[in-house]
Amino acid sequence: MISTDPSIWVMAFFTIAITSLAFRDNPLAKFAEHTFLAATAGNLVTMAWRNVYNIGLQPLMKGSVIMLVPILFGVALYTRYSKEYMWVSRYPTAMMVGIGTGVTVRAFVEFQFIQQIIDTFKPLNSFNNIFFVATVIICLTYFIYSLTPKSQALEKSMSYVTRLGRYLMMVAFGASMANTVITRVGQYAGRIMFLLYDWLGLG
Amino acid sequence: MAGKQDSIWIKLQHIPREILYILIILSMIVPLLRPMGLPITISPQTESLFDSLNTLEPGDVMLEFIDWSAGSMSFHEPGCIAVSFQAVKQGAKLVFLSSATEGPLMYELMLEKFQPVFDEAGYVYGEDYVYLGYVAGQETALAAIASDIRTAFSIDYYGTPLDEIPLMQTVHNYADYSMIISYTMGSPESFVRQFNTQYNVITHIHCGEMMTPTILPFWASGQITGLLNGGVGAAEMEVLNKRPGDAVKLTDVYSFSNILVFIFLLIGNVGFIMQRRMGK
Amino acid sequence: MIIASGKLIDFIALILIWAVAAVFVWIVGGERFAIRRMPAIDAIEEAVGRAVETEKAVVMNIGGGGLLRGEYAPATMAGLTVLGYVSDLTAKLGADLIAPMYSDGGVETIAVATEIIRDAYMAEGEVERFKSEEMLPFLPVQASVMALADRVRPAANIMVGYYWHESCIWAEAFGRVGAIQVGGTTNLYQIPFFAGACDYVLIGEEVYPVSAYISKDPKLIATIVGQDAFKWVAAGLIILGSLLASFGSQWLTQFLSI
Amino acid sequence: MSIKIIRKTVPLVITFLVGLLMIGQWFLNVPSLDELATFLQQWGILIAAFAMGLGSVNIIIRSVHRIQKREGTDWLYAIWLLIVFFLFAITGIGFGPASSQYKYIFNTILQPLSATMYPATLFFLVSAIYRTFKIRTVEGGLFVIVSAIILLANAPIMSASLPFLVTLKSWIMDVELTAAYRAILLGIGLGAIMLGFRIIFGLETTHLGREEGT
Repeated sequence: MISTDPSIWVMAFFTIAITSLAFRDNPLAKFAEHTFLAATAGNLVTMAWRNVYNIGLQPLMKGSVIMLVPILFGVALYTRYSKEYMWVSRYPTAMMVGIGTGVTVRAFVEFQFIQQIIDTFKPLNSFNNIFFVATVIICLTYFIYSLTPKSQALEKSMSYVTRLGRYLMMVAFGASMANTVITRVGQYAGRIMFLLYDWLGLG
Repeated sequence: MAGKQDSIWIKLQHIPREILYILIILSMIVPLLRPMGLPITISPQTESLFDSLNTLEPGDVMLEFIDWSAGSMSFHEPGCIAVSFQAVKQGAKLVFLSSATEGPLMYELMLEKFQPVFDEAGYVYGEDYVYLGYVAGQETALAAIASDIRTAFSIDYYGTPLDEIPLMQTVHNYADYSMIISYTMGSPESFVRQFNTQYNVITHIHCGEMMTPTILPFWASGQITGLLNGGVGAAEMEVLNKRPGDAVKLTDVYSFSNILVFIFLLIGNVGFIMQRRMGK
Repeated sequence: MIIASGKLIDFIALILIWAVAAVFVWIVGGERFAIRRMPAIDAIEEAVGRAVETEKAVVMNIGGGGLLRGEYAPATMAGLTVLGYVSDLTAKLGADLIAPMYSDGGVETIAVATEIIRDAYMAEGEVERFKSEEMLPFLPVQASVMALADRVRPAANIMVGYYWHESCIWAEAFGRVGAIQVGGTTNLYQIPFFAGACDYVLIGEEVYPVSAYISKDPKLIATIVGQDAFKWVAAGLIILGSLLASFGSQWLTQFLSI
Repeated sequence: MSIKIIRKTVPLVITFLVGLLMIGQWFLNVPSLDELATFLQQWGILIAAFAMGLGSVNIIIRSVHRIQKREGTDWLYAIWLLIVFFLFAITGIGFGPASSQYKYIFNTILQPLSATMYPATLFFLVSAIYRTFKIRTVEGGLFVIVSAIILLANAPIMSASLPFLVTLKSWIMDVELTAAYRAILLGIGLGAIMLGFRIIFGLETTHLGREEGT
């Protein structure tokens, strides 16, 4: 049985409206997209407010005066809308970028450099291992951009290696691409399930 | 004669996109209405997640990051349910939290389906599982959660201070987490960086198939222990649990639509190559 | 021990990498080095040329990463450099430029992009051709992207910056109307799509040396050189470690794990 | 001069100190650093939460501009945008996200939209695959052929009847792809470390905005 719940109908309308965008640019899709944009922003504010209140304002009201500093920093972000006081917003931005960079970069050396190198140490005793090590090195040379005066003469022969690296990466990208299809299908099938089962009451 | 053949190859390359779209939608509708129940092979990535979950002892704490948005609900929700089911079976305590803004509402939708499992196992909110809500700041927040969860959360999602929640009294930092899993479509690497690289906490990831290739090197090096590959992985997990659900239903959809996309790719290329050959 | 256990080599490596970078940036300088050819960037000039011949526009956009968030800002900045390059070319050669802005990339991104284009047109003495309203339309939603593609039918569509799912919509909308496409992003799982759909693609980190390639600024080149040095080191370590592993020695693995 | 110090130098010094402190805390066993870092992380979360409002302010400003311009039907969309935004923000802040009111509007409006928005990319993907993915060059050929193989292998019905597809897929994924992506990741990792260098030592200042007013 087709659903009689008005909210299911609203949901079905939005689902179809967004899908229609793929067929043709139309006012309904535009309407749905604007709703999405606004609702996402509203949801963001809701969630951010909870954080501001729980981590900042509540401790402040309970007497931990030190929280005033980050709160003032947070408020200062909004000076970027004024030409004259825009520089004030640099303080919180600098703080945020400093923390963010520090937190990320400190892990990178081990996480994405040394650990990855260690795992590439493979005994060269099988085709797969040799192929693996060779692929890593050939693809890595693709990402070497600078040429010394000496190697500028070698640019031509280097370009064969870079091209081979590109081919090897293209194979990997082809595989990733096919995986993207399965993800999108899986995601969209969720909407079809909703339309079939919840809205139209089939199955 | 040649002109006529030419036009076929050109026509093959110019099928109106509306037809393609309708075909692809049909390829999803048909298997959903007429399920076939194809066999599912278990990948080594899912296997290692399952094995790792089975090492959980009663009372161990597992952090689950509900970081999906409605967009990937169709496979993240079943994945989360399957993983949580196995964790509950092992008697582990579950701490749910989110670093994505749609997370809290996704948690509530998931809970509607998962509540019976909690009830059956006798799980009580606050003692055996808890939901802490959303925290801003992405990787900075993850670093904070790893070093001291109380800097990121002072109360749970429903407003109870953490110290008044029995489960949270013994949960403070990385030393108290047996393992973490993140269901994410954002940046899975950041979880590995903050939990595994720094503190060697066992880290599992459930992300979309499209992101799996980018983190496979980390699975190969053991920095990620269990890697659930989108909807396919979720279905494998359901099979391992012997509780087929929504993810298994999706498997039939993959068969049809993947073959259809393959056919599109084939037609387009055959048309292209033949047209070029005729042109010569 | 003051250094956390298991992190000694990591710490030394970080200091070493930064020290080498500092040496290249402040002492050696980048004047003696060049950046290898980048077909994707070279293609841009060709594409703008074709736009002039066919009297069509060039579309360039810089993704939705904005400048505020650490992970996305570098890609956006690379995009802005390319935008500068493209607007130099369009100003010089006389093609129309459209640089659509979208999402909450933020007022600052839009302001910076506007300045960059205006500067380029000013430098060529073509400032009367600069019209911020028409050149930098704000497209909050994907529907307007498709409408734009259909209306303008540009000769080229250049996309360099940080992209999520919208990469697909942009590339497909402009591909449909037959534009030459150049794509580049650091978002790993969107690269495959660009690799398939664009005529020229910048793979991941290749987006960064673009600024050095275009501007030929010695300081920028020096950072790239410093970075490259450690790619050679990585390649060397991998070969050494694999050879050692072939003879059954785990020595290097153990050393690097200290 | 002093204006330049306050407006430009001090922010750079903040980034420098905070960045080094977070890095130092990770590598060094100094308890006082740990405490400071924990503190700073909390500040970071709080400032990030404030920053989340910036996007909304952008949206409001843009919408007001669009309403003022009164172009075609565009301004009507802008009005609708503001209405929905305030509906969500007011309900969410007033009643809280766990309230039944907020859950209702979220589940009826945002959930179906968000759930369709990204997945609907499928259609663009499909037509791009059909239209643009052609065997033009060697690169393109490799790309298309591998895509085709993995597409088939990803279809359970095919992989069940043709087991070699599974073997081929797992070879591509575990050997070829892992190796290629590892090289890309090594490059990105070094790039990130170097970017950290540039930010912490003040070579990279784009995030602080234009030079104006310094």
